[in-house]
Amino acid sequence: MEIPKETLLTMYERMVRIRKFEEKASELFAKGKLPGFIHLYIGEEATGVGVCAALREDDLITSTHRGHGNVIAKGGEPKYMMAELYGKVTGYCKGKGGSMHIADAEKGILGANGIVGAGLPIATGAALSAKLRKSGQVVACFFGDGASNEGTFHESINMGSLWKLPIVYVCENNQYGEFTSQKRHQVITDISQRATAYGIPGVTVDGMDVLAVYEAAVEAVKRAREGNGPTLLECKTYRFHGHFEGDPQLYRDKSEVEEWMAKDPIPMFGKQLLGNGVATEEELKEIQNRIQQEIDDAVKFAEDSPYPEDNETVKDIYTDLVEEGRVR
Amino acid sequence: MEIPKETLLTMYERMVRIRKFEEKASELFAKGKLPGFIHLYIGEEATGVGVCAALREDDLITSTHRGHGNVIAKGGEPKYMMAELYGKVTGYCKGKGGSMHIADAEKGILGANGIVGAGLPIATGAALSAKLRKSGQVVACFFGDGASNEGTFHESINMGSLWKLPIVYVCENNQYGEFTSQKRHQVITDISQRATAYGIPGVTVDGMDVLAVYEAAVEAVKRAREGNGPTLLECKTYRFHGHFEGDPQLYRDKSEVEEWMAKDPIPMFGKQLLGNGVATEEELKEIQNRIQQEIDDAVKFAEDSPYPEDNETVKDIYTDLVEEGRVR
Amino acid sequence: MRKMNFAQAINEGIKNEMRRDPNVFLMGEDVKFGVFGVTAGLIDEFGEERVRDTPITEEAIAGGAVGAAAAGSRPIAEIMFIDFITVAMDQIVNQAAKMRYMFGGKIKLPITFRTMAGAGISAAAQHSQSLEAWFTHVPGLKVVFPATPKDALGLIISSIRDDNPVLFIEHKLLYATEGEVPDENEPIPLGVADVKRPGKDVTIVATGFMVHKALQAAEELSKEGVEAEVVDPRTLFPLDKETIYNSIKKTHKVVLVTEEVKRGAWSGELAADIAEEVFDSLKAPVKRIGALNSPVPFSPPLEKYYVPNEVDIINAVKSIV
Amino acid sequence: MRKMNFAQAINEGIKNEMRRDPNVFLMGEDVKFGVFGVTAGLIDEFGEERVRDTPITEEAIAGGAVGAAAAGSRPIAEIMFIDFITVAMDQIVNQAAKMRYMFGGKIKLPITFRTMAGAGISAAAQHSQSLEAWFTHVPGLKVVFPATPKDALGLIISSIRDDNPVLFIEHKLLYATEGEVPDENEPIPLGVADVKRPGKDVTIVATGFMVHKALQAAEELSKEGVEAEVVDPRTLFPLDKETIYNSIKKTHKVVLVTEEVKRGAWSGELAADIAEEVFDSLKAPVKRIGALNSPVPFSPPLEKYYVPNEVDIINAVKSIV
Ligand SMILES: Cc1ncc(C[n+]2csc(CCOP(=O)(O)OP(=O)(O)O)c2C)c(N)n1
Ligand SMILES: Cc1ncc(C[n+]2csc(CCOP(=O)(O)OP(=O)(O)O)c2C)c(N)n1
Ligand SMILES: [Mg+2]
Ligand SMILES: [Mg+2]
Repeated sequence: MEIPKETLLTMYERMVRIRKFEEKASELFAKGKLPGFIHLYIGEEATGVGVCAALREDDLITSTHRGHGNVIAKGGEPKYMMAELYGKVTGYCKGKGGSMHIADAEKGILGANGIVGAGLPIATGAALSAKLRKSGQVVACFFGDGASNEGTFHESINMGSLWKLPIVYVCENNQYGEFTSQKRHQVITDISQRATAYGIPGVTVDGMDVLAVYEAAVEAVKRAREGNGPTLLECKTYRFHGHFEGDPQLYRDKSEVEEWMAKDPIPMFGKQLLGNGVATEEELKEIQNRIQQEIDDAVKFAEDSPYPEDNETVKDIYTDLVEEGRVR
Repeated sequence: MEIPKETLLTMYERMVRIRKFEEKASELFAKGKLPGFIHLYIGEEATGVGVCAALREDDLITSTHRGHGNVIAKGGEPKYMMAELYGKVTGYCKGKGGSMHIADAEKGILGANGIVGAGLPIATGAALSAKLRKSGQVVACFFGDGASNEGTFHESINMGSLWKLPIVYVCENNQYGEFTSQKRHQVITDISQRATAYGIPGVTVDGMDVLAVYEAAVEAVKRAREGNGPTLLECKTYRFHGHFEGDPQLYRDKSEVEEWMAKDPIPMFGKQLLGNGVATEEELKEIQNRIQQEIDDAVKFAEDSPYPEDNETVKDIYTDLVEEGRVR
Repeated sequence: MRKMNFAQAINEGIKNEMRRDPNVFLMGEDVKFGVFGVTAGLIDEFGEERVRDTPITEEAIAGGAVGAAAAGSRPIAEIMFIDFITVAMDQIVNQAAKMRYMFGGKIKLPITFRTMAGAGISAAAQHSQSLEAWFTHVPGLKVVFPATPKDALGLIISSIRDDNPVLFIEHKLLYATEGEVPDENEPIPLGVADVKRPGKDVTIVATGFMVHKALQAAEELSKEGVEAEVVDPRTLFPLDKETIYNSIKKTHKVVLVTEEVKRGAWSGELAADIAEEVFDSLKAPVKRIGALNSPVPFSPPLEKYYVPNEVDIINAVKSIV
Repeated sequence: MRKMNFAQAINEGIKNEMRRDPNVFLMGEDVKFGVFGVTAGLIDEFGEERVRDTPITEEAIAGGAVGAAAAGSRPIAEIMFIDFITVAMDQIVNQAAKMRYMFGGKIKLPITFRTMAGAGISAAAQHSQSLEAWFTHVPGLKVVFPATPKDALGLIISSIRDDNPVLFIEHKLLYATEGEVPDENEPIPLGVADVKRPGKDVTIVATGFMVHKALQAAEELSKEGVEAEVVDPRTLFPLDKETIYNSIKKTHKVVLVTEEVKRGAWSGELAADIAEEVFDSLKAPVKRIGALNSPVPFSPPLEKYYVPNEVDIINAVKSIV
């Protein structure tokens, strides 16, 4: 597959953006600067970026509790994301949603989601809408290996396949649901095998290799866009951090983590770009520096932003009604 | 497979009991004698009876809204069932449950169920209990083709396979979920194919042939009892009546119904029994007459029984508390 | 004025909106035939794309509506019996109701969830419940519960046009009831109660099928010289407290009648608000009538005993006037 | 007397029952490690058969508990956050709660559903709700909501021993709170309220984490000469109305405080009962304090604004004394 340089560099840039955004978030969280809890995507950059690179701007995605990576991959901007993590009014959700609910409808990002598996029916409905409106849009629906056991997985893919909806079901199999390894939550090894249950293609790819993910995604998106229905695309990947920041990770060996870290998708992709002459060391360095600056600016933007006013609490619930504030 | 005569005749008897019980219920319903609505199993007798014949007395089953057949197959008694359909206090549930909630825990019947797909997690839990208590029991979990799309199907079988529970998931594929043909609710043809998703055996049998069902069930039950986990057993069958009594059946051709009625499992099994000399015409006639009498007696029992007293309404909710009656 | 029954009125309202707005579509289990006839015939005019029979997968139906709305459509999703909403709660409560808020007000979710509630046909414990209280407790949802064909028509139109998720509850015993309906299909705004019968001695607030029982009780009471005012909120949220409170300020006495299991009923919330907000107008305890605190029994005499009736209402009124 | 925190108390209670009765077992998502530490260590004593990590499948967990109980076991099923109970509602509401009734009283379902509720850690709209009202509206369930380590210990023991399905709600902000606990592991019966502070001027009924806010408010009020009696129902159903009504008959004034979204809250039901059943003892409106009628916001200042606090309680008391 011939991929334009621009596409390749955008992919690299987005992977770096995810990594640096999250490394910063990790650092800020450790310092107690971020409220709530955060689930980091570090290590899984190739899957979100590989898939989203195969999408059009007006295509749609749904994501999960571990959503930063998918959001950035689809074009989400670090400053509004960082402000959201801080709970500031300038954040994507005015501080009302936080890490697990970041969304940007204008960019086709129908939201992270705090309920495991809940994105699948939503994505399926969005694909139905695209079909009914004849918009030509495709939906990429991200979810984890753990989520692949939820009832919503089954109901949604059955519906998507029955109606030949324009959707790609992307399982980011990072080997664990919380503290439970895939071996302890399902008998099968390849989740793509579940495609058989719905009469659709199931594909497993190396989720650490962004080009492998991209190529599989291009094929699946084409299929969806042409009206031939969904694909179940499984990307084998790994989260380098704990389930959430602060997780003592008693459930896995350091050696396992190290093995996977040796397959870190960003340096691997960097090497490929250098190797086939698509980019120079300087170009990659420039990207890294630029993104680092962008992230530092995002933090500054977030820190300088105000919290929402108290009575924001009762706004944005309905389009037309505002609830009473604190008059108890 | 060598099957003792007694077993074969019991199977025949139970099939006849289901048929005659339901023919009577259909007649009574048409006359307005039975409250609520009823879903009849006529035509599907071979599946319930074939599976239950492979079970021990202390094994367990769960059933569905179309539950009369499974209940009788596992040993349920027509008089208490009929009284329940009438809403009489002598019914299995004291008239509190009705057709969709008939249960007989002593016979291992953990109930019909009004919620499509709800029996699957319950059966799975019962199998877990059997395993934990080391009781040696096996659970047969009945559900329809329509139910095979519900989230509970997926969650339950994943759990059952992961924990190698002593359970057989029996899909009674009667080609329709309500008014929707299988072709319009899922893409696949053989539901047993879904077993792949859980790494367990999937088997499809002719659900109009009680011996085929029985043999497959014996194998699946053996597997379960020996600790090798679940099987997904699909029985292709057909309901001769509408989804519920009174259904005008606009969604299917008479010719289709007639084709299937030509495969009526009861005369077919009768012929087999005669053909290989297991029974004589007289023996089968005797069974039919005896069962007819039993059903007539059941109706009389039901009709002669009283309704529950009003204040029964507030009993049996808790083991230890009784709610207030009508003091408003 | 035309005459139509309650089911036809809802059908008419849906048709009206589907003609008006190509983004409106309908999905649910066997909506093509319409198990209770409400959606029957729509497929002839609008075809299989916009009148969609779904597999039996309520999470996918409700969640599908959420996704479709988020992407720009205006879905009507049917959950056949309200009892089955238990398998779709996450999508209604955690997604539909909260998404606009969680996303900082940046999207809207114009969804109508239609569902059928209530006892009365011996459908037993899993097909007869009244669960409206759960949903009025969820910020982000609106809850509509009409009692007449006219209200059903006007309110289904408003529900479909509303840019927020609306739970539209239909009592199964009402489908066959006939009533007059304006010649033009007009919306009735959400949040406006209707005084179904004026009176001065006591206020009866009743919902859904109970509106009719309250009206019957009021006729009986009238013979004995007690004039009850019957107020039908029509929408449980937004709730037109003003009309209810104005009535109480006039009568000083109130009886609330709903078909819900009494413990934890929606009527409890209203009684609490009355006891807090118009306490000084009250000259008697706030009386509440509900179903018994039990699952819905199958047997006809028990079901009859379970559901509130006119005598209960009359007795409650007499205990305070 | 021993000292332990709330999480340890629940752990101790579960351990006690698992030792006592081999039929008791525990299942849920990552109960082996225990995301909030409540079940940590149990696996060491009882092993993987009786302390079962499940896949992320809440319908199978809740329904599995129903089936296991029906077949003769005594399961404890954990639904990690009460917000996720929306994906298990059918099994809890339509199966566990109704099965005994639907089957004519012929089986029992000894199940403890443990779950965690409440705001306060910026976990946002899908991990912070208070949904107890839904479950007190469902006949067939019991609902327990302890506020101290002592109560948690005694009530978890009773819940596990109970032959009916019990929803045991743990407020996440309580886990780390320390308290005294009797040396012997004794059950505390369900349905018995506890007067956490005696007083004569006003009754404050508070639940869960709000018990502590009510106690703080009472201390403040005491400085100003107002003696509030703080009653903690401990179990929402069965509810010890007697203790609550006795207090109201003494003080003639009552404030109800729960963390729920106020509209449709459990406290509405209680206020309604008070307004109906002890109306004549009341010398002031029944005041209710709840959270604002919004999804739970993420941002710390908003979440703080959302949740009821001591000042709200003090103001409510002052408005009626
Ligand atoms: C319905 C539901 N159940 C449980 C949880 C708690 N939970 C949050 S993340 C998670 C693990 C999800 O695993 P997976 O789908 O593999 O995604 P990953 O975290 O690995 O990205 C769990 C159990 C939840 N948020 N929602
Ligand atoms: C959760 C739920 N959804 C919908 C229904 C309504 N309903 C009752 S039976 C039925 C069809 C079930 O089809 P299938 O599982 O194939 O069983 P069959 O009726 O063919 O025996 C439906 C949709 C229900 N009872 N419960
Ligand atoms: Mg995972
Ligand atoms: Mg079927």
